[in-house]
Amino acid sequence: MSAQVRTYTIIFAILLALMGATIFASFHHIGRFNLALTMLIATIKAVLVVLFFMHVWDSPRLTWLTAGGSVVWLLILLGLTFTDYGTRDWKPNPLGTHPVLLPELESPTPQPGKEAGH
Amino acid sequence: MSAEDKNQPTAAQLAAPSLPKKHYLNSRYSPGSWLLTKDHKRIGLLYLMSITFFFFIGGAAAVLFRLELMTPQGELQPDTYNKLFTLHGITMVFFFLIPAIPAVLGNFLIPIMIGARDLAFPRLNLLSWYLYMVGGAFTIYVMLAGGVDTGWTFYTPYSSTYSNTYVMATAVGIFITGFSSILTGLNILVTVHKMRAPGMTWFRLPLFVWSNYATSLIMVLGTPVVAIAILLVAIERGFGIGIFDPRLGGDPILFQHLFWFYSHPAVYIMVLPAMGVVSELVATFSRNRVFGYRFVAFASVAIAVLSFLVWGHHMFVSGQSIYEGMVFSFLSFLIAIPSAIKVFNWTATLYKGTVTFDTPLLYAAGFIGLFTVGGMTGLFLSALAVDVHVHDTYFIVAHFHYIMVGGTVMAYLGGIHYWWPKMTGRMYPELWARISAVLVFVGFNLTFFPQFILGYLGMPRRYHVYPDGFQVLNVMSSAGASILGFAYLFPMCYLLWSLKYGKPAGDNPWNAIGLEWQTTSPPPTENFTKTPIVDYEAYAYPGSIIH
Amino acid sequence: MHTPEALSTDDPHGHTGLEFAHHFDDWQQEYQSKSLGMWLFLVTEVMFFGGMFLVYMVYRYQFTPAFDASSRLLNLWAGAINTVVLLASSFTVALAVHAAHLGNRKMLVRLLAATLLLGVVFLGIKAYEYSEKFQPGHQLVPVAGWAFDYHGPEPQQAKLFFGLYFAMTGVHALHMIIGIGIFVYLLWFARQGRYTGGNFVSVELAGLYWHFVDIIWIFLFPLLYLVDRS
Amino acid sequence: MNKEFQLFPEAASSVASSVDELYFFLIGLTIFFSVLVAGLILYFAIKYRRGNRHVDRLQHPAPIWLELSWILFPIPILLFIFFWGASLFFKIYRPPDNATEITVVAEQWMWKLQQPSGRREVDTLHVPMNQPVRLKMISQDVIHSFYVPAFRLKQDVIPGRYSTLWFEPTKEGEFQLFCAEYCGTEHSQMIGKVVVMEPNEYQNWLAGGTTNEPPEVTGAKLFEQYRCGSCHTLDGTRGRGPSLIGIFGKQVRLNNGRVVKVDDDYIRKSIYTPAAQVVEGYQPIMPTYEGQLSEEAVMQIIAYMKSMTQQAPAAQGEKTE
Ligand code: HEA
Ligand code: HEA
Ligand code: HEC
Ligand code: CUA
Ligand SMILES: [Cu+2]
Repeated sequence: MSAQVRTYTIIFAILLALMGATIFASFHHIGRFNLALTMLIATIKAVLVVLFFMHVWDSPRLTWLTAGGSVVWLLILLGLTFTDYGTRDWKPNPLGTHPVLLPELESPTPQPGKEAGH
Repeated sequence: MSAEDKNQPTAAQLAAPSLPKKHYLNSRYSPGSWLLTKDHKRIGLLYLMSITFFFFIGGAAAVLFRLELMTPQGELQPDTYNKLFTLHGITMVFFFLIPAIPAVLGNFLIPIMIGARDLAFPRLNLLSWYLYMVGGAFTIYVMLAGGVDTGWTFYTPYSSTYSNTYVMATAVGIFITGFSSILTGLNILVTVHKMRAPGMTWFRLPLFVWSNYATSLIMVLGTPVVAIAILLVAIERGFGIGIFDPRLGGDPILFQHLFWFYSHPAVYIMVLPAMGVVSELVATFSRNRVFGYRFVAFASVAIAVLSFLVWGHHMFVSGQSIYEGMVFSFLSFLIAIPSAIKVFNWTATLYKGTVTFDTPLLYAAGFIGLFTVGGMTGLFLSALAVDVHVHDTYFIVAHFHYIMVGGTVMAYLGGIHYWWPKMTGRMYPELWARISAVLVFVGFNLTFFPQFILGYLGMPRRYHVYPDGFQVLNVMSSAGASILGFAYLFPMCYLLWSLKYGKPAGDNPWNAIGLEWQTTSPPPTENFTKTPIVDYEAYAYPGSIIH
Repeated sequence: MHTPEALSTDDPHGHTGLEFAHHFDDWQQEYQSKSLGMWLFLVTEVMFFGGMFLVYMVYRYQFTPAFDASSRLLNLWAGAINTVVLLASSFTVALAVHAAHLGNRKMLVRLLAATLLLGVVFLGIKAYEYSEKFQPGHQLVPVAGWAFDYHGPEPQQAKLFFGLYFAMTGVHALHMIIGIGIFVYLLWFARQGRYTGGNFVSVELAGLYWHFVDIIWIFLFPLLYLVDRS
Repeated sequence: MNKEFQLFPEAASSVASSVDELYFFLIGLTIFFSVLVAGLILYFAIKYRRGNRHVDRLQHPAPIWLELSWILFPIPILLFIFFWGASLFFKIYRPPDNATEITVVAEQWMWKLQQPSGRREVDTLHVPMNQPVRLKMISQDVIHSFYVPAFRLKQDVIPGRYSTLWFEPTKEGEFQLFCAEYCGTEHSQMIGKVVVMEPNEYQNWLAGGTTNEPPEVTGAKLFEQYRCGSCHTLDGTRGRGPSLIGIFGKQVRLNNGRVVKVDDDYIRKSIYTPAAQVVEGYQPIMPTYEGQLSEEAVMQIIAYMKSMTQQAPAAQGEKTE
């Protein structure tokens, strides 16, 4: 078995193991971290495939740049869109009516029970 | 041999330029030799003809609705009006301006400018033209079958659920054309990376190549996203899956995010190549090296990168979070900086130059002035509070026509005039050309300046019925549009005329520096008889200082 | 003519004597151009799928209950087996590219065939999974007017989930089908020895494409099937 | 009202003149830079024209400070505009506490409005002068946009979610109202007017209508009519569904563990897509009222619930904060 084939085999084995790990993890409730964990594992798997199966590891810098660039741009797309969804409920907000930062706007008459909270 | 020597016309050429015996135009004549050509120059010409066709369709639509807008209560049916401006927007953006410079001038010139025999993937290049034509055919079909009325922005849920026009066919057309644009971009990127002639280092590239390179980055990174957005609209429309319709569970704002993620960068697809053209024109006609060459080159790339960070400025009042609005407003201001770098450097290029007022320079100067106004009004729009008022009014219409028509179309025309002798081997009639350049400038300002005022007065866009008070300004605008229309017809006529009667131009009629001027006009099929070796800097005009 | 020894990728300046298109200067230039072209194409693919991922993430963030419940209705084992199948096919493709580099025709043909087979298996399982969703009584196809047998929270958004499920896996499957087409083509010419004479470029490019399709699945699987199984 | 030829719009709201100030500043800046650039181009082009043999064309290396200066010099200007625009924007979108709430339902191609007193109107909005007004808006179909140029204000009205806009008119008179977001065939006829009146005239006007039932009263009737009471009590005791008295503005825990605030959007969703947010401890048995209750009806029910909050004694057992 040449070195190359050995690398492939090892990577393949790791990939299978990681897949098992995600399935295992998804059966265990770890709250909000489920998504983060599965995504982390998926990313590791993808990186392994890119680096070794797709030979980026020993490719010229330009290939690194293209592969990396696509990830960066994907993050721009996701990141700046999620800034919107993540901050829609903040106050003052033309849309949501979830007062978070500011006092109640909906009820003109102050509510006795609420005063203490401010 | 210095650059200057190479570019000096030989005595024989000075005497009486004549066309070379064999060149890409006369090498073969059969229809197949055009329709199946893999020669980037011929494909460039195919594109030239097709985009001109679509420009006139879009222009005709504009003429019709400008006529309608002369009176407050129009003659047209509301539906017809809506279909007209949608047709106008779609053809002008997707079928004219996006391919205009990259696919015509870029296609023709980039390989020659870097000393290559062709683009890296000639067959892909041809495929890209065919995809464009197929997409165009869908659009023509839609136009003839009854039109589409969503506006070029396709906002959901109107486009996905409510409109009962030909949204699907239009979507398919734009999807396909999107791939044409991706392929062009990909081809240019690979070509610039891998096909440069010996000695043609990155910093010896003409700025036209730099700006098209930046444009191609946007095409490759952005276009797929609009493709998927449109595909999702089609899926929603076809199967009733509520991806963007709130009644079916979706969020219409999400569509706007996806759409503008591409369509904002797309406006730089439309302006960056024009900036490249202007760099060439300014250098040639002031016989100077472009001032701050590296800054201008990097500014192109900076614009390409920043362009992906500002899309939300189209959505300030759409219902996105206002914090998001602030982020996008801030980022939008940043993009003024590389634009400013370019404007100031072009201006400085003229300093201590040797300026000749040939038609291309007139267009270039027009570009710089109108782009400055258009760009500055862009800042009005990214300043949140002002945008609240002028969003979706004629102020926006004026803003983008200043850049796209006043800017890019001018630069495009300037480029066409400048390289016309290279493409056809013949000169155009200079006097006519100058007259029409001035007419374009006048007609343009008369058409679109009143729209700024209209916009701040509050006339919403996409309105065909409007309060009486707006009429005077609208009539001015329509009058300007008819001047502009004529001004665009002139070049059509005299350029066609020159194909037969223009006097042979010679290899380097402008006495310019650049590989494209070192080969014959028109160039041979393989561009150069011998692979050129580049041993001088870009724009190395005598007396220019090279850093 | 055939000098496979000189062809290792480590030697970018090797003059190979292989044929190349006339507008290139040499074979290396063509090879590098094509490989860069393929990478750029994959960038566009990333953005293309990225748009769908974005839509999916946004709705999952907003409608967690529906997405949790819907995800449990997917056939986990079909998804898991398919993951194994695809990973294995990536493995065989990697080996196939290796075989092409070595110039080993027999091995190349076998590996290409294996890849093809795995691809077909993947599509078969996918087809089975799809057909499950069309079973009366368990129908989960969110087409307007069709029965939608979902009984969890947020039924409207569950439709969204299944809409995205079909859209994303459907586009992915389309890529698989195209990939299989490419591999049939490769297999045909590989048997004639076209890629083992030193010109392995096509195999390598097809390999890149296939790995990419695999990567998409690597993300689709946990996103769609493993939202929350606890 | 836009009958005469004008070059500049009237300013009739508390923010209008601030927007105009920024606008004039930007115009000044634009003129400055355009004249600078165009002037320099003309000057250089003429001075260094080929025919002019009497100029010095000897070039010197460009000093780096020149390049840096026009990179750095715009930055403070840009930041200045950004902060100006953003702070004003914030002001425009932050409603004062005492604003009167008027509800707006947009649909192809009209505006349906209801005053807090109950008076309804279509395509016309009457408001008192110098008093803040808050619009709670929603669309029945596609996206529309509420735009009053004289107020320099605009907000998209989207389906599925309430959006709000507030203003304080400062001039008496009639002002044009436009739909600014393209919404289909008659988009350009989806227009109307805003009538600003003296506060006491406004009160008279309010009293003059025929349909003067306040929204909360209609809401109460709807509550009866749709038999909400069969599951929801109004006395704080638990029925098949949670009691609805005094819930507005409180927080409630859902069965997925999230805690959300009971606000307009939440109640609207509870009525249209009840299964989307199920209160902890209850079964998802509430039917959807989508298609039965119109957006206006839902707004009225919300008004009813708000009114109950105002009457109700403060803390209500299970749902206090
Ligand atoms: C080629 C096309 C093009 C270009 C280049 C631009 C360039 C810019 N655009 Fe424009 N824009 C459009 C085409 C274009 N735009 C279109 C088509 C729409 C409408 C789409 C639709 O809704 O249909 C639109 C809409 C649009 C909006 C949304 C408005 C709305 O709908 O509410 C905004 C908001 O921020 C905006 C901003 C900008 C900015 C900041 C720039 C900047 O890049 C401009 C930068 C340039 C300069 C600033 C001038 C040069 C600089 C100087 C001379 C230096 C001195 C300057 C300073 C120191 C300040 N544009
Ligand atoms: C590249 C882009 C481009 C170009 C070149 C133009 C060119 C022109 N545009 Fe357009 N325009 C857009 C892009 C462009 N536009 C976009 C994206 C929109 C938004 C659409 C939307 O809202 O969805 C828009 C919208 C738009 C509007 C707003 C419509 C509305 O909101 O209701 C107006 C109004 O005046 C207008 C006018 C014009 C005019 C007068 C020209 C002129 O420059 C055109 C001049 C050209 C000609 C006149 C052709 C010459 C041909 C002849 C003279 C032959 C005539 C033949 C017959 C009549 C049979 N455009
Ligand atoms: C079949 C019984 C039933 C009917 C009829 C019914 N509801 Fe409900 N409702 C429920 C149940 C059960 C819940 C709690 C679970 C949930 O949130 O879905 C609920 C929850 C609510 C809530 C959220 C309460 C909170 O504390 O967060 C509102 C608001 C509401 N209903 C309003 C209405 C209105 C208005 C009507 C009539 C138009 C109505 N309901 C009719 C059963 C009903
Ligand atoms: Cu409603 Cu436009
Ligand atoms: Cu933009």
